[in-house]
Amino acid sequence: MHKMSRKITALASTAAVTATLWCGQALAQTAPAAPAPAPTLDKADTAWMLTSTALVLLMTIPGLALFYAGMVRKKNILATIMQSFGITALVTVLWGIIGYTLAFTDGHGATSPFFGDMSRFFLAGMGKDTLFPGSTIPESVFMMFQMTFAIITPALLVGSLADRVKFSSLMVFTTGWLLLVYVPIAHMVWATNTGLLAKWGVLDFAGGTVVHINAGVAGLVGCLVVGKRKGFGTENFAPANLAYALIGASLLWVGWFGFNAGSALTSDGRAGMAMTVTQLATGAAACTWMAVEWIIRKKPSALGAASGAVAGLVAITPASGFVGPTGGLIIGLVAGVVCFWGATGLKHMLGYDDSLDSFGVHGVGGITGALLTGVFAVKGIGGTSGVLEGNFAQLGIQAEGILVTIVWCAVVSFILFKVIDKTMGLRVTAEQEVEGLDYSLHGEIIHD
Amino acid sequence: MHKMSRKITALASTAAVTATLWCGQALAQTAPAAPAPAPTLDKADTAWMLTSTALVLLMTIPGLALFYAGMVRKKNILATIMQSFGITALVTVLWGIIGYTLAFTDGHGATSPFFGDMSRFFLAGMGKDTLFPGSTIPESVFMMFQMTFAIITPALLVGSLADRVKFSSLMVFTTGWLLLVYVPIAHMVWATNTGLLAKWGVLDFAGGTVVHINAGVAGLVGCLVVGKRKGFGTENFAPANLAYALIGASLLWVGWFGFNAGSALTSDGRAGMAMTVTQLATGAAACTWMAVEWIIRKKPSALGAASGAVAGLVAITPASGFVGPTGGLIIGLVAGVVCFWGATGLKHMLGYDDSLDSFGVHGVGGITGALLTGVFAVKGIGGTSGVLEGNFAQLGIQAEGILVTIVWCAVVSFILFKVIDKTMGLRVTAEQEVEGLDYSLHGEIIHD
Amino acid sequence: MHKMSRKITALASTAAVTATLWCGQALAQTAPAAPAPAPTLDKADTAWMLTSTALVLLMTIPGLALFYAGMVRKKNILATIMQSFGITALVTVLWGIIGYTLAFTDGHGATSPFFGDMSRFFLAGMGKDTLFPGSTIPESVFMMFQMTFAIITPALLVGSLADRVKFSSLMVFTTGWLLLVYVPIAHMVWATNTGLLAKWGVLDFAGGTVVHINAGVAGLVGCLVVGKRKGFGTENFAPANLAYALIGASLLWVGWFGFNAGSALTSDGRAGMAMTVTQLATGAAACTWMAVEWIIRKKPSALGAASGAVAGLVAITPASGFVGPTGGLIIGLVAGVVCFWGATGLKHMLGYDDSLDSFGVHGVGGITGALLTGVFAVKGIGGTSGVLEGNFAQLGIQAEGILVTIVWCAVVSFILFKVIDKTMGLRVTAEQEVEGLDYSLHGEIIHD
Amino acid sequence: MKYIIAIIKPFKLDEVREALSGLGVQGLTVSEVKGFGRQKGQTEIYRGAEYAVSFLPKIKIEIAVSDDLAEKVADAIRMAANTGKIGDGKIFISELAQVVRIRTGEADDAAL
Amino acid sequence: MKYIIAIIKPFKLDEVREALSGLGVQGLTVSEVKGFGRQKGQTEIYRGAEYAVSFLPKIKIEIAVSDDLAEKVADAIRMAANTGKIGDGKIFISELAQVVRIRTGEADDAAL
Amino acid sequence: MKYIIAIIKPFKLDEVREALSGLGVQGLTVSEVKGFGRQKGQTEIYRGAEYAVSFLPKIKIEIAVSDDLAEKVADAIRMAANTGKIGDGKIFISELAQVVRIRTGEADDAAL
Ligand SMILES: Nc1ncnc2c1ncn2[C@@H]1O[C@H](COP(=O)(O)OP(=O)(O)O)[C@@H](O)[C@H]1O
Ligand SMILES: Nc1ncnc2c1ncn2[C@@H]1O[C@H](COP(=O)(O)OP(=O)(O)O)[C@@H](O)[C@H]1O
Ligand SMILES: Nc1ncnc2c1ncn2[C@@H]1O[C@H](COP(=O)(O)OP(=O)(O)O)[C@@H](O)[C@H]1O
Repeated sequence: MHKMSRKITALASTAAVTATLWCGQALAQTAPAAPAPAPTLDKADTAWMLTSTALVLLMTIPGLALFYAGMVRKKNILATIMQSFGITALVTVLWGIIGYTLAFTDGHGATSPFFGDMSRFFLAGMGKDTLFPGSTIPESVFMMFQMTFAIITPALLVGSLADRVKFSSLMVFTTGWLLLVYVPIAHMVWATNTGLLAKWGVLDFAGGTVVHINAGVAGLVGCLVVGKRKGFGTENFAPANLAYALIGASLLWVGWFGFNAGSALTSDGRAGMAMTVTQLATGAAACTWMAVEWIIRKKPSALGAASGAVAGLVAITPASGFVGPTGGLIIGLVAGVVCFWGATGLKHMLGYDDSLDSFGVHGVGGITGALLTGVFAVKGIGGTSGVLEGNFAQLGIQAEGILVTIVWCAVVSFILFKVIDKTMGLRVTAEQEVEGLDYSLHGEIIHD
Repeated sequence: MHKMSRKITALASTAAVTATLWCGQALAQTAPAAPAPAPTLDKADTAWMLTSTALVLLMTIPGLALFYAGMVRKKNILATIMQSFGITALVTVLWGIIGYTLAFTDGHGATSPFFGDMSRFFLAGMGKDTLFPGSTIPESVFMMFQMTFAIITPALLVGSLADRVKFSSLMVFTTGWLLLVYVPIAHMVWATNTGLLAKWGVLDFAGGTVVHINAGVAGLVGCLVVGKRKGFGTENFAPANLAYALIGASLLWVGWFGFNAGSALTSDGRAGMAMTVTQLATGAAACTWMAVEWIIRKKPSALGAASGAVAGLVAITPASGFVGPTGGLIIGLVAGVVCFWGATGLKHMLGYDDSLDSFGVHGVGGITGALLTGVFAVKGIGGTSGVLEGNFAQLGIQAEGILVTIVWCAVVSFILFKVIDKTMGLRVTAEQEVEGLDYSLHGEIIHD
Repeated sequence: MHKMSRKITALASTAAVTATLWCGQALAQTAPAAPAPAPTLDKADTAWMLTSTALVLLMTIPGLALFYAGMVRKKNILATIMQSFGITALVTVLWGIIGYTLAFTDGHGATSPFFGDMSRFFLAGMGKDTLFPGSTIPESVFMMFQMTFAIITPALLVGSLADRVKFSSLMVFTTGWLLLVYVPIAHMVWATNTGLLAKWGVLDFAGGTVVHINAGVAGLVGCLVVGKRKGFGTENFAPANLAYALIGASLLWVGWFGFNAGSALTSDGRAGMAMTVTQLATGAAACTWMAVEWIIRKKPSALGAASGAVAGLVAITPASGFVGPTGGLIIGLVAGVVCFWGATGLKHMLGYDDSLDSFGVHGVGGITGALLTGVFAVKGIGGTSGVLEGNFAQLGIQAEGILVTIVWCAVVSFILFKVIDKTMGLRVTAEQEVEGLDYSLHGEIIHD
Repeated sequence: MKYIIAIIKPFKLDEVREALSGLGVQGLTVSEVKGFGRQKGQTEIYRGAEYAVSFLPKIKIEIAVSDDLAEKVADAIRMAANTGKIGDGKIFISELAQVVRIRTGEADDAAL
Repeated sequence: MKYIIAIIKPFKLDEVREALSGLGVQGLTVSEVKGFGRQKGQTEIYRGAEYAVSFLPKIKIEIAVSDDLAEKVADAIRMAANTGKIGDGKIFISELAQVVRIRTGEADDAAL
Repeated sequence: MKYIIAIIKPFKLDEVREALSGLGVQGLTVSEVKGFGRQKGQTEIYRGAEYAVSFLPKIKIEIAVSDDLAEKVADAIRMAANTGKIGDGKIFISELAQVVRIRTGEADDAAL
C-alpha cells in the first residue's frame, strides 16, 4: 500500500502536467507503431468484430440516449437524447483525426506510458489491409470498435449533469475530456506494449476502469461543480416516460454482448465465456436490485430492474474475459446490492445531485467489478489467477489501477469543468432550466 | 392414430408424475454428457451464433416487451414491459444454474426422454474451450443461444394474462413452468440422443412446439384460470400506443433471423435458406392478414399488419430449416389467415380473454407451422422429406409431437396456475386492476 | 458531354419503352445465369452477410419507420409506420417471386442491360448450397441482402408524400415502381456481367444511385403530382414526437454498417474500411449540419443533428468501398452543408412540399456522394482511382450514371404516379387528411 | 339553465355517464385534470427515493342542463361517483346565461 | 363581463381564432377535451374486434369578454365553427363577476 | 361562494399552491391548457424552417371558495404568479350557486 500510495501521489501531479505536455511531444513523434508479429486476417474474427462494433454503437444511440431520456422530465427529453447523439457525432470525428492515434499507438519516451504518438494522425498509414498489431483483424475494424467505446464514455458521464448543462459547453468539455482523460486512461490500460497500467498487470477486459469508473468519477466531479438541479429535493422529478428508460436498458443489455464478448477481438470460446458471464451477472444484478427494493420499498420498480441490469453489466465488464460462470453470478449479485446503495443510500447521504446516477451505478459498479475481477479471475479463462486461485497480489494491482484512474480522472475533469464554467459557463440560465432544455437549447418540444 | 392416442394418454399421466420425480433422480445423476464426436471450433459459426444470441435476446427485450406494451392501456404499459424484463432476469439465472443442464444433457434411465441430468449444474465442467457435443461452437455459446429461447417462451405466454396478473406470482410461476414445462419439452424435442420426440423424428427446427405451441397453450390455460379482465366486453380496451407495438413487431422480425437462421448452429447455406423462408413467410402472412382484414373490416389496421407478421414468423419457425422458398411463402399465406381467425373468430366464439392473443397467434400459428413442416419439408434442405415429397408419415409424426406438447403443457401448466392461485393468488385485486398495474405493482406511472 | 447527352436522350425514350417491353421478353427467357467461376462457401463471409441482412432490415423497420413517424403530426404517426411496414411485407413477397430474378440474373439480348431474365422466378433453382456467382456466399443470403435494399428504397421515397397518400395506392405504386424503376436501375448498376451502368464503369458501392437518388427523385416527382399538404405554409406542422425521429435516425446509423460494410459481400479489410468511412462521414455531416443551423438559426436542433447524420450516411453510400478516411470525412462535411440547403433553402425556394425531405436529403445527398466518389476514389481500396489520383474521367462516368438514374426514375415514376392518380386516386380526401390517416385509413389512434 | 362541473375519480366515469343517460342528459364534456385536496397523494418510487405525488388524476365533467334537471343531475352524479372514500370529488353548480348549438343556431334549452 | 365556453371540432380551431382576432379579442384559452353527445362515436378496430369510441376529441375554448362584445363573439364562433354536421358543438355563456390581470393587477374590462 | 379560474405560467404552480395552502384553501383542481394572448409565441425550428407557436402552455387552476375568502385568494394568486413579464395570466371570478361533496353529500361552504 505504501508503494502504491507513492505511485498515486506521483500520478496526481503527473496527470495535469503530462496532459499539457503531450501535444508538443506527440506532434514531434512520427515513428510507426511497433512492428507486430505477423498473424493474418481472420475473416471470422473480423465478422464478429464488425458486428460487435455495430452492437456497441447501438448501446449509445439509441440505447443510452433512451435510457437517460426516459428518466428526465418531459421538457428535457429531446435535449437528453441530443447529448448522446451530439457526443456520438463529435467523438467520431475527434477519434478519427487524433483520438485513436494518441490512445493506441505506442508513443515515445516519457509520455509513452500515458499517450501514444501521432503516427495515425488522420488515420494516416492505415490501409485497407493493415491488421491491428497482434490481432487477426483489420486495424480499421479495431479502430472503429474502440471508437464506439470512446463515444459511450462521455455520453455516460452526462447523466450526472442532466437537465442543466449547456449543450455548447458539453461539446467543448467532451473534446477536452476525450483527449485529456479518456485517451490517456485507455492508453494506460490497453496499450499493451507501453501503457502504464497494462505493464502493472491491471486486468480490465472491456473497460471497467477506462469506461465506467472514468465516466462515473467525471460525472461526480461534474455534478459537484455544476450544482444541483433547480427544485432538487422539493419538486417532483419523477421520470416522464420510463418506457423509454426500459427500452434503453434493454438495448444496452443486448449491445453489451458486443462490448464484452467483442473485447476478445476474436470469436472463440473466450468470447463465448465473456458473453455467458455478462448475461449471468446482469440477470443476477437485476434480480438482486429488484429484491432489495421489494424488501425496502415494498414494490419492485421498473426503473430499479433496469438499473440493476445496468449495474450488473457495468460490474462484469472488467471481469468478463477473466472469470467463470459462478464468478459472474456472484459479481452480479454483489453489484445489484452495492449499486442500489450507490444510487440511493450513498447519494442521499452525501447530498450531491448525481441526476441519473452515473457515479452511483457506473462509478460504484465499475469499482466493485474491477476489484472482484482480482478475486474471481480464473487462469484457465484469461491467463491470470485471482485471489480465489491464490493470487492475492492481483487484488492489490486492481486497486492500484482503480486509484490511478480515479485520481487522474478527478483531477483533470475538475480542471476542465472549472475552466469551462469560468469561461463560457457550464450551466443554462435558471429561466432556461425552468422552460426546459428542449425548447431553450434546441428550439423543439415534444407535442403529444 | 391408435398408437398415437395411446402414447398421448400415457403421456398425460406421465407428465405430472415425471415432473415431480425428476428432482431426486436428476440430483443423483452426475455422469458427464455423452462423449461427442470431435469436431473442432469453427470461428465463423461461433461469430454467427454470438450474433444470433444477441438477436434473440433483442426479440424479448425490447422487442416483445414493446409489442405487448403497445397493446395495453396506458396505466399498464410499464408493468407489461416489466413482465418481459423481469422474466429475462429471472430465467437467465435459473437457466445458468439448473435449466440448461436439465434440458440439454442426456439424462439417465427412465427420465432421460424427458429430462437431462445434473452434470452441468451451475454450468460445472463447461470450460472456455468445451464445444457443444456434435457442434463446432463453444458450449458456452450454445448454452447462451438456448437461454434466449428459454427467456422468450414464458415472456410470450404472459400476453394471455396481461393487465391482471400479479408480478410476484408471475415470477413464481415462471420458475416452476421453466423447470416443469419448458425444460422437459425442450429436452424431448432437441436432446438428440435421448429426447422422446427427437427419437420419434418430430421436426422442429427453431421451436414451433417448444416455444410457440408451448407458450400459446400455457397462455390459454392461464387466461382460463385467471379469468377475464375487469370490463371485458363492456369497456374500451383500445391499445394506448400502437407505435410501441409496431416497433416491437419490427424488432421481433429482425431478431427472428437469429432465432431461425441461428438454429442452424452454423453460418452456411442452410442458415441462409432458413433466413430466406423466414422472410418470405413473414411478408406473406402480413400481407394476407392485412388483406383479410381489409375485406372484412374495411380497413387494414396497423396492429393487424404487425400481428400478421408475427403469425408468419411463428408458423415458419418449426419449418425454417426444412422447407424451400415456395413452401415458406405458402406457410406464410396460410398462417396469416388462420391466425387472423385465431385472434378474432375463435377467441370471440369461445369467449375466453386471451388478452394479447398468445394462444390465438402463437398457439394456433405454432400448430399450423408444425403440421405444414410435415407437408413441405424438402429432403435436399433439411434431410427429411414431407408429404409433398411422398413422405406421408411425417405429417403423423408432427401431429404426435404437437399433441404431446399440448398435453404435457396443458396439464402441468394448469396444475401450476391452480396451485399458485390457491396459495399466493394469481391476480391483483380489483382496485389494483382499475388503478393500473404500473402504479399498484411498481409504484411508477408514465407522466406524459 | 456531347456523347453523354446523346446517351441520356436515348435513354429517356428507352426507359418507358423498355419498361413495357421486358415482360414479354423476360418471360420467354429461361436460360440459366452465366456460369460463375467456382469459389467455395466461406462461412465467415456468410456470417457477416447474415448479420448485415438483419442490420439493413432493422434500418427500415423500425429505423426508418420511426424516423419518419417522429416528424409527422400525432394523427399520422401510425399510418406513417404502416407505410414502412406495409412496404416491407409487400416487397418481400414481390422480390422473392419476381424482383430478384429480374434484377440479378444476366438477362438476354436487347433488354439485358436493363433487366435480368426469369431463371430465378419464384427463386427456382436456388438450392441450399447454391452460391451467388462470383461470391463466396449462398445465393439465398445474397438474395436476402439485396431484398433489404429493395425494401428500404420505396419506403424512403414515401417521405415526400407523407400525411396525404392513400395506403392502397401506395401499395399499388410500390408494386409498379419496384419492377419498373428499382429493378432496372439495380440491374443497370449492379449486374456486373450485363448491367448498362456497370459496363460504363459507374461506381456505386452500396446504392447511392440505386437507392438514394432513385428514392429522392421519385419522391420529388411524387410530391409534385400529389400536391402540398392541406395547410402547408399556414398551419404548424411541427413534428409530434422527435424522440421517435432520433431513435429512428440512430437505428438507421447502426443498421447502415450492414448496408455499406455489408456491400463488400465479405468480412475483410475492405468491409472494415467501408465501415470506417461510413462512420466518419456520418459524424462529420451531423457536426456540420448542427454547426450551420447553429449559425443561421441560433440553435442546433435535434432533428437537424439527425438529418445531418442521415445526410452523411446517404452521401458516403456510393463511396464507401472506394474512398479512404480523409475522403470520408470530406464527403461528410460537404453532405452536411449541401443537404441542409436541400432540405431548407432549395425546398423553400422552389416551394414544393417534400414533406420529410426524401429529395432534399436522399436525392441531394445521393447526387453529392455519387459525384464525390469519382473525386475521392482510391485505387488501393476499391481498385479504381478518382480525380484526386488523376483519373478525371471517373467524374464524368459518375455524372452519366446519375443522369441515367434521374431520367429513368423521373420518367417512369411520373407515369406511374399519374396513372394511379387518374385511376384509383393517389391522395386521401380532405376530410381524411384533416381527421388524420391513423384513424381514417387504419381505424386506429394513439390514445395517450 | 345551470352549468354543472363535477370532479370525480377517473374509474367512475362510465358509471356516471350511464346514470346521466338514464336521466336523459344528451351531452357532456369531459377532461383530464389533476386534483389537490384532502386525499393523500400517492407515493412514487424513483431510484429508491420516494416522491409524494401531491396532484391526483381526476376527471372533470361539464354539463349544461335546464334548471329543472339540475338537481336530479347533481344527485345522479353523487350516487354514481360515490365510493365513500376520501377524494371522491365535488360538484359545482352555477348559473348559465345562454346556450347556442353551433350546428343549428338553436338557443338555450333547445340547444341542450 | 361574460365568460364564454365553446366546444368545437378540433380542426376548426384556427378558423375560430382568426374570426375572433378579427373582432379584437386579444386572448383566449384552449384545452383538449372529450365530448359525448349526439354525434355517433368512431369505431376503432382492434385485432378484428370493433370498439365504439363513445368520447370524441373536441376543443374547448374559454374567452372572457366585455358585455357588449359577447353577442358578437358568440356569433363569430358559431359562423367559424359551423360545418352543418352533427357534433359541431356548443357555446355556453355565463356572467363573469371579476377579472384581474396578474401582471399588472388591472381589473375587469381593462384586464381583458 | 365564488368560482375562481386562474390562468398562470406553468412553473408558477408550486408557488401558487403554497400561497393558497397558507390561506387555508383545502382543495383545487388543475389542468393543462394552451393560452393565446399578448405574449408572443415561441418559435420552433423545423428542418431549417421556423414555426411560430401561437399557443403557449399555461396552467389553469380552478378553486371554489367561500365569498369572504375570494378576494384573498385572488390576491394570493396574483402575488405568487406574478413575474412582471407579459403572459403572466388572468384571474376570472364568477358566482357559484351550489357545491356538493360527493363523498358525504355535504353542501355549499361545508363542502369546500
Ligand atoms: N375548493 C375546491 N375547488 C376546486 N376543486 C376542489 C376543491 N376542493 C376539492 N377539489 C377537487 O376535488 C377533489 C377531491 O377533493 P378531496 O378534498 O381530496 O376529497 P373529498 O372530495 O372527499 O373531500 C380534489 O382532488 C380536487 O380536484
Ligand atoms: N349538455 C351539454 N353539456 C356540456 N357539453 C355538451 C352538452 N351537449 C353537448 N356537449 C358537447 O358538445 C359536443 C357536440 O354535441 P353533439 O350532441 O354531438 O352535437 P351537436 O353539437 O351538433 O348537437 C359534444 O361532443 C359535447 O362535448
Ligand atoms: N380574454 C381572455 N379570455 C380567456 N383567457 C385569456 C384572455 N386573455 C388572456 N387569456 C389567457 O391569459 C394568458 C396570458 O395573457 P397575455 O395576454 O399573453 O398576457 P397578460 O396576462 O400578461 O396580459 C393567455 O395565454 C390566455 O391563456
